[in-house]
Amino acid sequence: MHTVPWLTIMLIVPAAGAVVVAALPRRLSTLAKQLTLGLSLAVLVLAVLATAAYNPDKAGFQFAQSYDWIKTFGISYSVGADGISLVLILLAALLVPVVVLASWDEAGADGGTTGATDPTGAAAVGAAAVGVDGAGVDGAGVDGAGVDGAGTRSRRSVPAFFALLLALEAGMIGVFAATDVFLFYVFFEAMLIPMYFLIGSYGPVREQAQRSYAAVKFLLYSLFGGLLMLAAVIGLYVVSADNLGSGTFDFATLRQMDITPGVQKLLFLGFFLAFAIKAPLFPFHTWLPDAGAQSPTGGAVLLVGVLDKVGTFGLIRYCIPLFPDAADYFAPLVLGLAVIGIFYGALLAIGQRDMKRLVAYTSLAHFGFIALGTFAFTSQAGSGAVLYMVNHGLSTGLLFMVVGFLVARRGTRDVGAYGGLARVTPVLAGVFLVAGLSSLALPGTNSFVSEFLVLVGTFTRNRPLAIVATTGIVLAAIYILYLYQRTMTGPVVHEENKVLVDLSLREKLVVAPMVALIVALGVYPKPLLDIITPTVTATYADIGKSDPAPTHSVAAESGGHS
Amino acid sequence: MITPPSIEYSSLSPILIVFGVALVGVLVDAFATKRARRTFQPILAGAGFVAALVAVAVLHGRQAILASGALAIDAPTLFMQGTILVFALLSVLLVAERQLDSSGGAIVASAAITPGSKGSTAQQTSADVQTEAYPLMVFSVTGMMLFVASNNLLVMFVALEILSLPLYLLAGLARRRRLLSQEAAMKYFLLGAFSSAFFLYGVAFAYGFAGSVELGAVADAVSNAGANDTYLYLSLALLAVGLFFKIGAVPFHSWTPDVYQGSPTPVTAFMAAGTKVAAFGALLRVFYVAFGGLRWDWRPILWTIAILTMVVGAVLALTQRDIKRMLAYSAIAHAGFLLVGLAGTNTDGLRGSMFYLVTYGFTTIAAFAVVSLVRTGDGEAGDLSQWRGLGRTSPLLAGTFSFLLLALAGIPLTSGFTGKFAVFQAAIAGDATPLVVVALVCSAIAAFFYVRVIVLMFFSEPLAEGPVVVTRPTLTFAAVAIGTVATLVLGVAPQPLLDLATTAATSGFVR
Amino acid sequence: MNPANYLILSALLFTIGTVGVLVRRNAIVVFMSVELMLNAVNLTLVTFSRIHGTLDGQIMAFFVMVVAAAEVVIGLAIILSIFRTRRSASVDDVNLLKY
Amino acid sequence: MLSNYVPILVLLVIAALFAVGSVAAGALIGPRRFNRAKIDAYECGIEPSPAPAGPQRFPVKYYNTAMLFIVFDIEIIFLFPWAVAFDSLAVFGLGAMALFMATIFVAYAYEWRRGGLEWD
Amino acid sequence: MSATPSTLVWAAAADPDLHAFADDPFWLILLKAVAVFAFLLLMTLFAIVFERKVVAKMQQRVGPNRHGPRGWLQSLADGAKLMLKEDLIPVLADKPIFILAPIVSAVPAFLAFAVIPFGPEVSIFGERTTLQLADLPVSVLYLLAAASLGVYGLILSGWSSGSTYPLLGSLRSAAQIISYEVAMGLAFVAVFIYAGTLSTSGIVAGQSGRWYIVLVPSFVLYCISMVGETNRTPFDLPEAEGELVGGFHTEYSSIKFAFFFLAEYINMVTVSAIATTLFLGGWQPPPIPGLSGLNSGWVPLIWFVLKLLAFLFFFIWLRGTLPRLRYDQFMSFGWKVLIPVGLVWVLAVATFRVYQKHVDDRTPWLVGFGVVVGILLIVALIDPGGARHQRELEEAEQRKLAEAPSLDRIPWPPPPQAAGRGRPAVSAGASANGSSTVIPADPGPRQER
Repeated sequence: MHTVPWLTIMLIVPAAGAVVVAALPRRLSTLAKQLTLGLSLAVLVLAVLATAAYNPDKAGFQFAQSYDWIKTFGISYSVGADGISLVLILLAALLVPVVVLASWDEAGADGGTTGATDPTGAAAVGAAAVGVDGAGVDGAGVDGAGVDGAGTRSRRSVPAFFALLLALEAGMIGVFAATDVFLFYVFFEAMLIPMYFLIGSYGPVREQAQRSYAAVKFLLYSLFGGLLMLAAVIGLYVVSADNLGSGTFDFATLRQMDITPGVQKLLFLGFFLAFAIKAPLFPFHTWLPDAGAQSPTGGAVLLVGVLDKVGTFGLIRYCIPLFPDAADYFAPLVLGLAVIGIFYGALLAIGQRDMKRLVAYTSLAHFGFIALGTFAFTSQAGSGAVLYMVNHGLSTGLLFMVVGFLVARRGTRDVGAYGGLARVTPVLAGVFLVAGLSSLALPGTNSFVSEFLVLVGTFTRNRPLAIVATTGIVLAAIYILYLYQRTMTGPVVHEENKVLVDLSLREKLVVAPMVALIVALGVYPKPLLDIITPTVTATYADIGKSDPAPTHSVAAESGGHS
Repeated sequence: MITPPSIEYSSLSPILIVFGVALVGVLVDAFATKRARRTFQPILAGAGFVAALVAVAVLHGRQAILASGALAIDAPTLFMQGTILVFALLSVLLVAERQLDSSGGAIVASAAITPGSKGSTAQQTSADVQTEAYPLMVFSVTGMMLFVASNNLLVMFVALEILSLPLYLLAGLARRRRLLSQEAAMKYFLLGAFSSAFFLYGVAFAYGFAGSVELGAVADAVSNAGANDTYLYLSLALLAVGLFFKIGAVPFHSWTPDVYQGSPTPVTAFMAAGTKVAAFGALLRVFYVAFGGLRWDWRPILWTIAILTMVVGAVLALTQRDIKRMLAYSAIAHAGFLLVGLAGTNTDGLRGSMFYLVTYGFTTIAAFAVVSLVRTGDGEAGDLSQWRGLGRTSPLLAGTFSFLLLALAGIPLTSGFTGKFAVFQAAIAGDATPLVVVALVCSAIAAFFYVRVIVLMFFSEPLAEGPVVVTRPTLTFAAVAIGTVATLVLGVAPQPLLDLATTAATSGFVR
Repeated sequence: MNPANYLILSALLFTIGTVGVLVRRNAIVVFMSVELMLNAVNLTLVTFSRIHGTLDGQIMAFFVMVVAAAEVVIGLAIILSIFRTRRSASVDDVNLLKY
Repeated sequence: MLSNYVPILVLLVIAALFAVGSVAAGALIGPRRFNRAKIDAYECGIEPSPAPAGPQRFPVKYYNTAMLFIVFDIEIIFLFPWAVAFDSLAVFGLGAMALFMATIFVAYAYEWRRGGLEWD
Repeated sequence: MSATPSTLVWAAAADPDLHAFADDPFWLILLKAVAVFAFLLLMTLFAIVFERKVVAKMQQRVGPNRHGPRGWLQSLADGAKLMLKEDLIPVLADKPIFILAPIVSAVPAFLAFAVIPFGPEVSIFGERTTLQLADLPVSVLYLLAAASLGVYGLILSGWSSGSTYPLLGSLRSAAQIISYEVAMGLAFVAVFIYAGTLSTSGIVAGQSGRWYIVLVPSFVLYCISMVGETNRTPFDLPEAEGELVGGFHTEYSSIKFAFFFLAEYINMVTVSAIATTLFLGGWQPPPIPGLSGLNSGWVPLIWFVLKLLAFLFFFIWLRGTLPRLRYDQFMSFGWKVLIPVGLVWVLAVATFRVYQKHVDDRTPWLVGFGVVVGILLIVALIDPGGARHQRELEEAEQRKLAEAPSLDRIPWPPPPQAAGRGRPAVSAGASANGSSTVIPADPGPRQER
């Protein structure tokens, strides 16, 4: 099978790009931006091409490549894509150029949340100013003059920011593409570092303590989870060595193994905890609001939009096929956590005054739905969950972005500082509304399809739970509409808000594809579902979970809702 | 009539070369002028290490018991000798650095001048160097190489002393902060002598038990032990105390932070990397060869020590304010991780430990080298608060250091991760899963203090009167570069080294 | 005479040395305690040599003496240098290195 | 073997008895005429200093000599048995000892050239 | 350590059959012990008078001639007089040690003589026995040990006196004795190589054909170092009246004072006896044709005493002839001449011995090695010009160091605005933090001065 090594190319392009961009001197920051945008667009093109080349009817991984890496431990560089990973790769490839464009000025301007006095700060290239000491931060600035020994902080490096974005993209693609458990783990951990620096270095300038706190919290949570997973990964290797004679990390080989249930449970827990922290599921979520609030806008979009999907992705890709018995055993627990998460996230979101935290909490609720769908063990629910991953990336990503625009204009994340913006900035308000509606899964938006699938799928397996979860939708409506009402509708309360400018062209460019996709996928999700469903069905079939209602064919189900 | 034993000088050539270089170094110190010494000594030492490295490579594959059973040359020995030599080479680069501190480097101009007396401060800027540091280092390397090769507990003891005694002196040779340095030397000496007395008592009991101190003979005696096992267990315990001291395992770790902090930083790097390899080499040999038959008896103790070491190392590192002290506690924690590999008590454990030693050594040497670059008016910027905001002012240095710290924390794509993976895999394969879980928790704790430094460097505002990053020192840069590249390469493509370690481990210790 | 008695004696000496190291505060005394420990080991070695009827133990004692001598040389040098700085050899005064 | 030491013990007893006896006898027989000046430290007739040179004031040189002595004495410890068994060891012995002595020589040369053997 | 090296040491040493000594009945042992003791006392009494008389002759004087026949009881009279003198103990003295010191000094002096062979086997009251109190496989080690014990007496006496001169004297004597002990040990090695044993009787037996005096350098080395060991002129620095007012025994009086002399003279006799035993064939007659028959029965005792007397005369002769050395000359001589010569000589003897006994292909290599070592030695140790140059260099540097301005802390790199600012004296290194510079780090290259 010699095809184009799509995945490897998609890995190399951003990774190499990251190195190149990082090496650029600061004064070439414009070039860095352009280069990053170009590269990420290239990746997007590649991803689309790969999707086109993908054959949904073929079982197993496609575009697969495998080379020995560390032979001693049976580790190989193996990449491949199935339906689940492909759509997520697509999502990542889509979001990165969007984020790049959205962050065009943010990195150089010391983060979007400062400069409250300058309403045009975010929009005007090269004219942003930093409040406290007024040090010049224009793109053509003096090289190396940022240090004068008088306590001035130096300007943040623009190329470094974009290099980190590219590195993050490489990590994200790698983590989805890996078909070697070890390789997956490596990407899983390696992704942390650029994200960590994005939060810690490029978060809100004024809140230095909080953002480094958030960064460290993020890193430590993830590291801790990662280390648990490492133990499980090593355990898996040792088990495979016992079972197969020589240890391996190859996913396809590993899923053939029969592991004794006791061991399965331990290994499952190792993986599950890591993914639950990453996703995050209910009791492991506390890092998310901090990280979400303290990330730069682009970082937050990628963090919640893609990075956290690694957790849910891991659940369906690794936890369930590798440890079916354990997955069965722990399913009630996971489902319980998922439902708690739906309510808990929604309730907290309602009570938030910090917009970014609010959005982060809504994500918690959405992840609850995803987990619910994953562990319902029906192909509808599973497909719905995977689709939900994509949709959530789009809707929450857009939400974060819009909130980011707002914050950049106004300099505060406090809900109370806004109000009546629909009159001042109608386009912005409109986009906000679309994002919000998508987030609350209004029919016609993308999320509706996935949420519906999840609930229906769950219903066939576990009726009460599905019913309880459904009420979560109501809460979603509350927090979104409440937020919209407080910020966009009504009279303009604050004087400062009257001078806010509407979306610039660049910003419109940023949100346009997102809005388009939200609507398009809400109307016609079939292409994605076609890719997703066979894989999900195969996954569940592999562990002996056929759908409980044989009268419903999967195709009919998915087709029916499209 | 006595038949004279034969000594296969060729098989000993690495040790003999290094030893010869040490002697020549002493002669150079005796006869050359100060200026000549300063230039010639590092070249000599470096050339010696390279030559010995070549000899090790040539001996590759040899397996023999030498000198009437006193020494053993086998694959693990050669592997560790090679490792020691490489680390020594890197350390020599650091010691030879003369661009750091006015014109003198890290080694004191004249150790004999009493701190605080007339001339004691002038010597901080003096171009002089106590060039004895080089021969001392080479002697120490001799001891280390002998230590990992010794097949006889008495020879092991002698080697232990050969490696330790020069280090005691080296610890006292720091150019800046003489008092701290002297103090470090004294503490190291007293505790080191104390522990070697324990080791020796263990040797005596091994002799009492087995009637011989050759490891093979002890192993034979262990296999049909019975009558006198009191001696056996006493021996095992006492030997372990001596060895655990050298690797800095808890509860025998108390010297580590003091000595690491007070010693000249290049020496600290040398100690951290070299001594650890040597001590672990000896530990592995003693436990695998001599007491292999007793593994069910010593495993629980090893577990306890390993857990203690990891926990104490990781937790106490959290409280440190001094960068070198923090790295010292991290060294303790790493000793614990190494012990986890040993607890596997299998071939994988041997391989994992050896691999880990290599990875850790490169990283730690580079880390200490970076520490030596950040300076204030009175020497290195030891206090962590002085590192504030360094990521803004010197991104390259801070980035490198962050990378090294992440490697120490065990993030994937660094050598620290592959190393940890290797030892943990061995431990799980050897039914030591709980130990691995503890190790992972400790890794997480440890990650916290590494990350804290990164936070400090990147997410804090630089100090108004911050430290200076020295930009001229070529040799230190070289050492940092080599260490960092090795850290990266061993993280990304560890297979060649793993192959080497596998070969060494599977061919095993000769007995 | 029962050789075990010598072992007991040497263990006693070793213990005294250990306690000395742990309890005494004067560096020189600590050092002498270490030397006492080494000599206790020598006694053990010679006793075992007698018990086994081989001379290895005695030879080892020689080696130990050599090492002890080397230790003395280095230890005295270090302690003297500290002593010259501080006019005191008390371990308690040597306390710059702390947490 | 140990019986070989009995005569030495006997001689020791005789010598010790003689020495202790003589000292005791000397103390008993000798006259006692107290005079403050007699029991002062002797310093060539001048008023003795209140605190004579204490044990802490040795010139460092003496330590140096002591250390050197230890080193060489150790060497001799090894030379004696080597010499006794020399004929059996032959070439091997010569080679080994030459190595050993070369080592000591190096140290010795260093000590010499660095002024460790100078007295002033 | 396997069995090989252990036999390595002991096989040869255990060779001589020493059972004869263990078989003596106790009365015989007692008798011999008393005899040795008496011999030493007599020799002391004799040697003192002998010395005075000989020196007197050398100086054209008469010497003691009042007490006893021709003054031969002079030293006995001296002893009796000292016994009757007041026994002073200084106030500052450490009393128990002060009293113990002379005893410690004298007793080991007696002990050393226990292993000296006076003659071959004889019959005493029907018992066959050797004219030697005891012999051990390690006699010479014992000799050295006993001889070294005496130095404790000197050290303790100086230490406990609580007075400056004795302290310095005792230190000097200790340094002196240990310095020359090394040379002495080296002198023995060649003998052992030839004798193959450490037993004194074995060594004497080994000289039946040829005395070890043929090892001339060893002999000379020993002769010199034995003078140093016994603190005799020209090496009598510890007691240098001119410098130290008598040295370690300044504060002693009465019989204690006498004991130091007793020890010194016994030591003189002892080292002479050792020299006799190791180098002059012990009790064996001179290798002159015709005398070879006179080496059995009691006759050899005479040879032994004659040789001993010859050595005593040598001691006295030296005293009569040579002035006292300066201390640094003395130490230099010991460390820079005797020891290297001894080492090289040992190697030379060993090489020669190997050459003699095991000629094979490798021997030329070894000879070559010996030559190389010799040359190295010469290059290394002679080369005074280089040494002086070196010393001058170092002195210059020291001076520079000492004269350098006393900067208590050298800020580095130079703080731009703090360059002129003086800092309070903080002992170097004491402060762990507190940077003094204000130059911030910078991404661009920065040159330190």
